[in-house]
Amino acid sequence: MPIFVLKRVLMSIPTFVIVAVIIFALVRALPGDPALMMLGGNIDDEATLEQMRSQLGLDQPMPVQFIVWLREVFSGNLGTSIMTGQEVGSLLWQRFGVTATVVLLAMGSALLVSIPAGLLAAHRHNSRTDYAIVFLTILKLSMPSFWVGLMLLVLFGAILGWLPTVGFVSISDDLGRGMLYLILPVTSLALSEIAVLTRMMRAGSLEIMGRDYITHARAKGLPERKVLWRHVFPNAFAPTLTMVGVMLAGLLAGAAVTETVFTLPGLGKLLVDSIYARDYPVLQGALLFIAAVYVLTNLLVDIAYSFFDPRVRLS
Amino acid sequence: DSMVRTSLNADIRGTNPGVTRDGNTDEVHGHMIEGLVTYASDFSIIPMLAESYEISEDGRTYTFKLRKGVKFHNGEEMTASDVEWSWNRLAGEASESHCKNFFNGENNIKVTSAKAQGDDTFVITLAEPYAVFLATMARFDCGSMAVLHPDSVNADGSWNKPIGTGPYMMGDHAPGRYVELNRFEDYSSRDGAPDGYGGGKNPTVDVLRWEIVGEGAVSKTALLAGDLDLVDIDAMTAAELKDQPNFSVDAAESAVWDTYLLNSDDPVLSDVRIRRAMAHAIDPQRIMAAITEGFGKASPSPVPPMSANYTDVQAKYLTYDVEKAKALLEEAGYNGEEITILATRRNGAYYERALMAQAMMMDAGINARLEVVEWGSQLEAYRNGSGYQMQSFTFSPRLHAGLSFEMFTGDADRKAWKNPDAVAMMNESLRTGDPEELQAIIDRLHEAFIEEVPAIGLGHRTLFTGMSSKIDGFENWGAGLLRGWMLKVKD
Amino acid sequence: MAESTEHTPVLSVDDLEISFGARPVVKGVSFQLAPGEIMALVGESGSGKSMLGRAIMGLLPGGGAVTRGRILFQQHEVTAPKSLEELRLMRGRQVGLIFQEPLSSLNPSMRIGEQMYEAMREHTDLTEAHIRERALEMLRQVKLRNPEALLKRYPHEFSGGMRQRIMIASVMMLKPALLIADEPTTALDAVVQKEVLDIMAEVARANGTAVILISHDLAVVAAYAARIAVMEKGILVEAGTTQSVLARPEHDYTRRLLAATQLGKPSPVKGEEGPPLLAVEGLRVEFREKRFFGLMADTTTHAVRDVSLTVQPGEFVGLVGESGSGKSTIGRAVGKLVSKAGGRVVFDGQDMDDCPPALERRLRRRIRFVFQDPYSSLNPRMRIGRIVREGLRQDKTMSEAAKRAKAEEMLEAVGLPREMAQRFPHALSGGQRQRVAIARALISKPDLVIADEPVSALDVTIQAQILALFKQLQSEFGFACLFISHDLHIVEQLCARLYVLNKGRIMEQAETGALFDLPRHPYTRQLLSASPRLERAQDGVRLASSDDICGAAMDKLPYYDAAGAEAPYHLTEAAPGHYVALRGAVAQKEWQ
Amino acid sequence: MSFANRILGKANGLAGVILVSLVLGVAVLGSVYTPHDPLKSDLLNRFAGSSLSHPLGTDMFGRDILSRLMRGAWVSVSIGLSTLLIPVVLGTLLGAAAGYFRGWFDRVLIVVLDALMAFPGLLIALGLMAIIGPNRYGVILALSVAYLPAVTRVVRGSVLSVSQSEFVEASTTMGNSRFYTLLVHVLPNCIAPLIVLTTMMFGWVLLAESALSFLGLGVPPPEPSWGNILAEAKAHLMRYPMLGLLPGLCISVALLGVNFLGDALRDELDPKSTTSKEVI
Ligand SMILES: Nc1ncnc2c1ncn2[C@@H]1O[C@H](COP(=O)(O)OP(=O)(O)OP(=O)(O)O)[C@@H](O)[C@H]1O
Ligand SMILES: Nc1ncnc2c1ncn2[C@@H]1O[C@H](COP(=O)(O)OP(=O)(O)OP(=O)(O)O)[C@@H](O)[C@H]1O
Ligand SMILES: [Mg+2]
Ligand SMILES: [Mg+2]
Ligand code: NI
Repeated sequence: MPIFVLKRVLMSIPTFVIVAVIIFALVRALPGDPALMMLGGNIDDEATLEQMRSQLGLDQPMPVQFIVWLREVFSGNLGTSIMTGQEVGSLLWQRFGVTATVVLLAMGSALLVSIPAGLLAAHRHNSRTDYAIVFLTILKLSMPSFWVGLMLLVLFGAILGWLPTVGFVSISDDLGRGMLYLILPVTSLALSEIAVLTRMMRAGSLEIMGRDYITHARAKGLPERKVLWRHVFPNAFAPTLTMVGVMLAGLLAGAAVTETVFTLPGLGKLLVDSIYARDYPVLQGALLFIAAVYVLTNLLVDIAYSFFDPRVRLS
Repeated sequence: DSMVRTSLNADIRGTNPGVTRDGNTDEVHGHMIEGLVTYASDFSIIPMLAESYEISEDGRTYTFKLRKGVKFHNGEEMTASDVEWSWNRLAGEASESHCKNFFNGENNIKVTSAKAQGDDTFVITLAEPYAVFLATMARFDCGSMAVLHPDSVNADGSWNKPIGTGPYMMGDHAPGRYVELNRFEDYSSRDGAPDGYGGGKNPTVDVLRWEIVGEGAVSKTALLAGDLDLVDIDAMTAAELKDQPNFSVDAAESAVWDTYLLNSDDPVLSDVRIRRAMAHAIDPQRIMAAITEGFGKASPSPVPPMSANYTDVQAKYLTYDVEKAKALLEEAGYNGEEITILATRRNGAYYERALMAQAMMMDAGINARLEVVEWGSQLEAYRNGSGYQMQSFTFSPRLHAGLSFEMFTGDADRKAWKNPDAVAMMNESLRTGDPEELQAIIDRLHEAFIEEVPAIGLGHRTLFTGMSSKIDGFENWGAGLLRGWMLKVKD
Repeated sequence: MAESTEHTPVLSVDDLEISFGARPVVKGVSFQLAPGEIMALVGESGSGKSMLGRAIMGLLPGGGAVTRGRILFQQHEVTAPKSLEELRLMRGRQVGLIFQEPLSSLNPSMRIGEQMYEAMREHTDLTEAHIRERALEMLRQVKLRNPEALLKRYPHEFSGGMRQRIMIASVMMLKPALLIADEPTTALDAVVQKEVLDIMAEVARANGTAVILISHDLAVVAAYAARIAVMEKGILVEAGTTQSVLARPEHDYTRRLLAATQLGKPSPVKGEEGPPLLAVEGLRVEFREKRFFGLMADTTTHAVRDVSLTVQPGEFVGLVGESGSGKSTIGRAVGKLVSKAGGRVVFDGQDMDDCPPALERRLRRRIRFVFQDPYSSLNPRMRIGRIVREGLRQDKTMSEAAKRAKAEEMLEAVGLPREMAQRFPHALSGGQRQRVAIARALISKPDLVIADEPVSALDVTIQAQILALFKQLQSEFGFACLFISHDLHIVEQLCARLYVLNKGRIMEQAETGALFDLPRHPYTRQLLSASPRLERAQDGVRLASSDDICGAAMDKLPYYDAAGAEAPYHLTEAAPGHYVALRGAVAQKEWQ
Repeated sequence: MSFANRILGKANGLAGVILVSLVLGVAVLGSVYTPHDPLKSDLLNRFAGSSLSHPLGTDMFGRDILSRLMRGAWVSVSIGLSTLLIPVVLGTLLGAAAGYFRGWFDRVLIVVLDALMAFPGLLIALGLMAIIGPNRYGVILALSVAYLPAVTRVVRGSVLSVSQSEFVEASTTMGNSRFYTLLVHVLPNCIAPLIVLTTMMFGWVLLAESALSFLGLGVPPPEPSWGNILAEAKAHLMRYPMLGLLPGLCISVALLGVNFLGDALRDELDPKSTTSKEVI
């Protein structure tokens, strides 16, 4: 394992270099000028703008800016936010903590629901249960997550008044209250994931359901539950697992909508804010960080993959 | 402890007034700091930390008499040397603030000296007289040139925390989550009633808390759920909340100006008849009514109605008249050339305004097209004064009638009105210290504005605030900044 | 659970009809089975034997249904169960089914051990340790070596015969009251087959298990079954005691069946002289299993050690040997499907590892494979017609229509109706799939066919037909064949030369005639003697006694013995063209 | 039975065909005819309820909702379908090649994909719009790029599994080129997750377009798409929920149709499904 992991990590270095170059180019290619954005529409004079630019180091030629940034990055310094002056490194880490908590909880609960649901739908293929599950997932797929989030908020926050609507308490500070604040965002994210994963799981299971070894498992007299769980599931899970990887990476990189609706100080919100504000240091730092999250998540998924399919060797 | 919970749509950018700032941040800072002078509710200048001030005959020397017994948040008493230190912090050579350029000659005003005289006098000398000097000093984005205790910075000169004289002092700040301010027990208030950003401030609420809520629909929900007490809302929500029992809605006209900037450099729009035709084609009344759900009305002049300089002259504008528009187009030989309206999907109805203008222009036979871009792009087009023919735009409050024209008049690329006569008049309006002369210039400027149509004004935005019924004492004013010290919490 | 007594049948099948859609595949079959009785079910390939077996479990594949009649197992009406739970509790515990195709019946992502334990856990209260003990015991009984290590491995790491034995072990482990064994020994060599069937019979006797033994091999049937039921085209055409059916077959099909067991005089296909078409030189194949991503030590399986063999153009060469001895692996190495640890494969004078890809592909097209497990070698989403036609893909001279016609012709040649071209592989019986694989391989007139147990699932009439086809096509276009088989009689019929393999090494190599007449190596002798055969007697056919296998030279030579695999190995020429494996470097003259 | 008949013979197939034809029909109709001009606003008649001339009422600018939904159907469906094209075709080919050939190609592709995935769709959209300008090609391209990695990875995963099968080995030994083997033997056996993913993506695209619209990056208004109708309704959801529910409903109907059809197709392509069995 360590050798394999090491290899993969080494392999990801080119990813980072590519990412760094693209990040830099793309960020600079964005229309809009950070100095301008920072001053809002109130540009009273060119001098102020110039002053702002030189403060931000934007008056240097591009290649110089790139070298400066790269050098700083390699020495472990991602710079400070134009927007708030915070250290980008610690800012990212802090925000990532929030996002990761929500996303992992949501993914965990989504898997708990969608795997059985997908298996059940496949097991009862073309029955009323199946159609109901398919219908519900599609319905969810056609609802914008923003809207669902807001409805949850209105229902549980405003109408029923069971859960808080704004604010956030870290679970490391106060577990009980922290959980209270997490319920809605986690539910809202999980709902979206459930819709996707259930459908993937169902399709995968249908594919496996007809295999001879499933019949053989039945011939052993295993109860249907065990047939599904022990024989269908591991073989049918592969495409779902890939999807989990893709989604997990995507969400860890930021669940901007959810974080906005549920006022979570997460990475996604930070990223979107920094895009809007053209906060170059934060944007660049966040993108690099996210690239790292991607590489790592996909690495884990690949390892898990060979666990579910012993014939696929890690290379 | 009593607490009022309100919201900001983005976190504050820092705690350093005049340096790390934006609109949201200014609102929070405004509770902690004060300057020598500030704006009254009619946007005239009144003393704040100054007991009084005097302007010399030649209009170059300003002598501020400081109030006695004003305490900083650390308990120390304010002296003239603190004022001088604070002035240099923002306007001195080493200043990191954009405010420095307002006083170093880059923009009309050149301060030649700013010195403490004794313990309670502060004197500023200008190279040339300039009428809006005090108004510039009072600017919110410079925290009214806030007077801070020198301990606000660390020994190495880096920023520590704001130690001001305001009615509230810095409390908890959880980045990305909330900002809290605590009532300053030893606040020394002026006498009298609150007036604009000045006057007597007698805070009763112990804690003001701003939650960072990025989405308007969420803060509204939180208000309904009782998790927030006071939030900025949009017209739609205002209409909806108005009739609900436990809530109240405040609607106030502000000095925020909604307008359409026209690019006179454009080949089509360079013909003033076309611009005039456009003005006649657009009905500000209907548009304002639509975007404010009937709360607001049109006021096309750049000078806000609450301004002392707003008179019958400023109330005039090119009225909605499709026939006239068509005739003008005909006259100008307009041939269906496309006119694009730049807009963005951003709070502030930029898009809605553009869309409605487009529809109205189409009715008058103008081939108008909408181009919706991201805010950053629009801002860039605005700054360069190119890449657009018409754009829906909004200017933040300018609290001097001259500045109301200055915001789109001048030589810079971004300014829509580059006519030298207008620029000269505008500059004149900023220099004169005589109110009557000022009014005359402003009137002339307005006439020329209607004549030349460098922009089509719509109106001054109505700001809506939704509150739970336990909040008392809330009053909005033209500048739109929250004044937490006026709030009371009912039991 | 009600106990069944001696005189009431455990199973009674009554006028059973099974249909796929409107097409019946089992038509009005009735029979009864007493406790402890072993009944053989023989018959034509595709006659519905497997479907009958699956119907008894209540596990017909999708689309299949019992359309008439009933199945009564003990007190349970399988065709109309009171609840699905009733069926479930019956399965595994009381009725065990050994599936015909072991590869596709084992879960590829689950360790063998787990797959064996789970039914035990479900049906018994034994502790984990006990269950494991039972599993190990069972694996040992089916002659799998080192069962402790096997438990942790995955199905794809086993040879065909090993998988089959794993299947048998996992089903018999539960000691069911009724055992349905569907072609349980198709991939087993004679020695192991005998041992496994002995075990099965013994377990049946000890537990009063009734057995339905579905087999194409009449000799096997004759040795173990008390009764025989013969099926043809879905109809049970004849049933009776083994003796009477063999001696006095009444139905026409049965007679043909028995007639086909007499293979007549061997007519091996001799090749041309000159340079070999295929030469495998010093081939070594190792499977290295990384445990925990290489963190723990590797376990290495030496599947093939230093094997050299040649096939002359037009020659049929047999490769026989114990299950798991590396036969398939040699074939796969020739096809480059496993990586070699050493050695070369030379085809038509060209080293296959050392030639440009385009040439390599051209060479490959002249070699065709029949895989041991036909089902998994057929693309499940392709219709049979297309699968067979694919063999002709490289032929650019033929039109699509001509290919289509040729494919249908080929299907008929292997005894499948033309209409089967429209079906998907899953809708075929085991033997039918095997024939599709053969058709696919032969259609393109290759120069070399590597056929891995190509007729193991076929009944003798069809076997004879296929063998005849091989010979006919051979004489038409003269292809060579490396014939991998456990069935010595078939090999004897076809092959000019034989290689006997054990544990990845060649034990003996000779002309077929010479080898059968004078087998030298003890392993070869054991193999020959274990292989049951029928012989014609005055009153029909009977099982030949196996001890009259020419007991040749009972010499005292130091034969290489796979048990002591570490000893030096030496292939020595005992007679011209007859090589035997000896231990150490023994001088030739010493024993001539 | 013909292929079409078999699809129609299934509950989900029938439902899928009906819904999809409905949506396509409305889309095609909407491209040439709408009862009112979908862009024509009438500020005196905002938020009008249902009436004879406006069966679904009018929106915040007094535009006819029915007309907008009809034209929106055309815009959304055409964008949705064109957006699916690039990720599905290219993603399938790339993923298949990576999973089947493994080796350096796989490694490089994974690196590039990881790099690509690291960019939030929003950023890609912003960048692309800056280059191409805010038009529907920008939307299509931005969304295509955003969904490419997901398809590629899912296909790659399935291909990894399927290419271990013996029938794939069988094809190799026949001297078939690797490309042919991949196309004919491997890919058809990876079809199930691909169909599901594609049908789901159709929905994501419609919604993502809505999100982009809201940022001023989607289909440039006032041209209606279901996405931007939904986005515009956001501010009015509480008071006039119909404004949001109607486009939402349209998206749901389209999605249900596409997904049901996808399911039916999947069933049909599964050789083991009972209906596909040719009875002889
Ligand atoms: N899923 C299916 N759909 C349609 N027909 C099928 C299906 N499975 C099997 N058949 C047909 O049913 C018949 C009986 O098949 P079965 O597997 O019982 O034959 P078998 O006697 O076991 O033959 P073999 O000895 O070749 O295994 C065959 O003709 C086969 O083509
Ligand atoms: N993929 C693999 N991984 C590990 N071991 C393997 C693998 N494939 C085969 N083996 C081992 O290699 C040995 C030879 O297998 P092979 O399939 O060649 O046997 P065989 O002679 O064909 O046997 P049979 O007659 O039973 O089919 C066996 O011990 C088997 O367990
Ligand atoms: Mg069979
Ligand atoms: Mg084998
Ligand atoms: Ni019983």
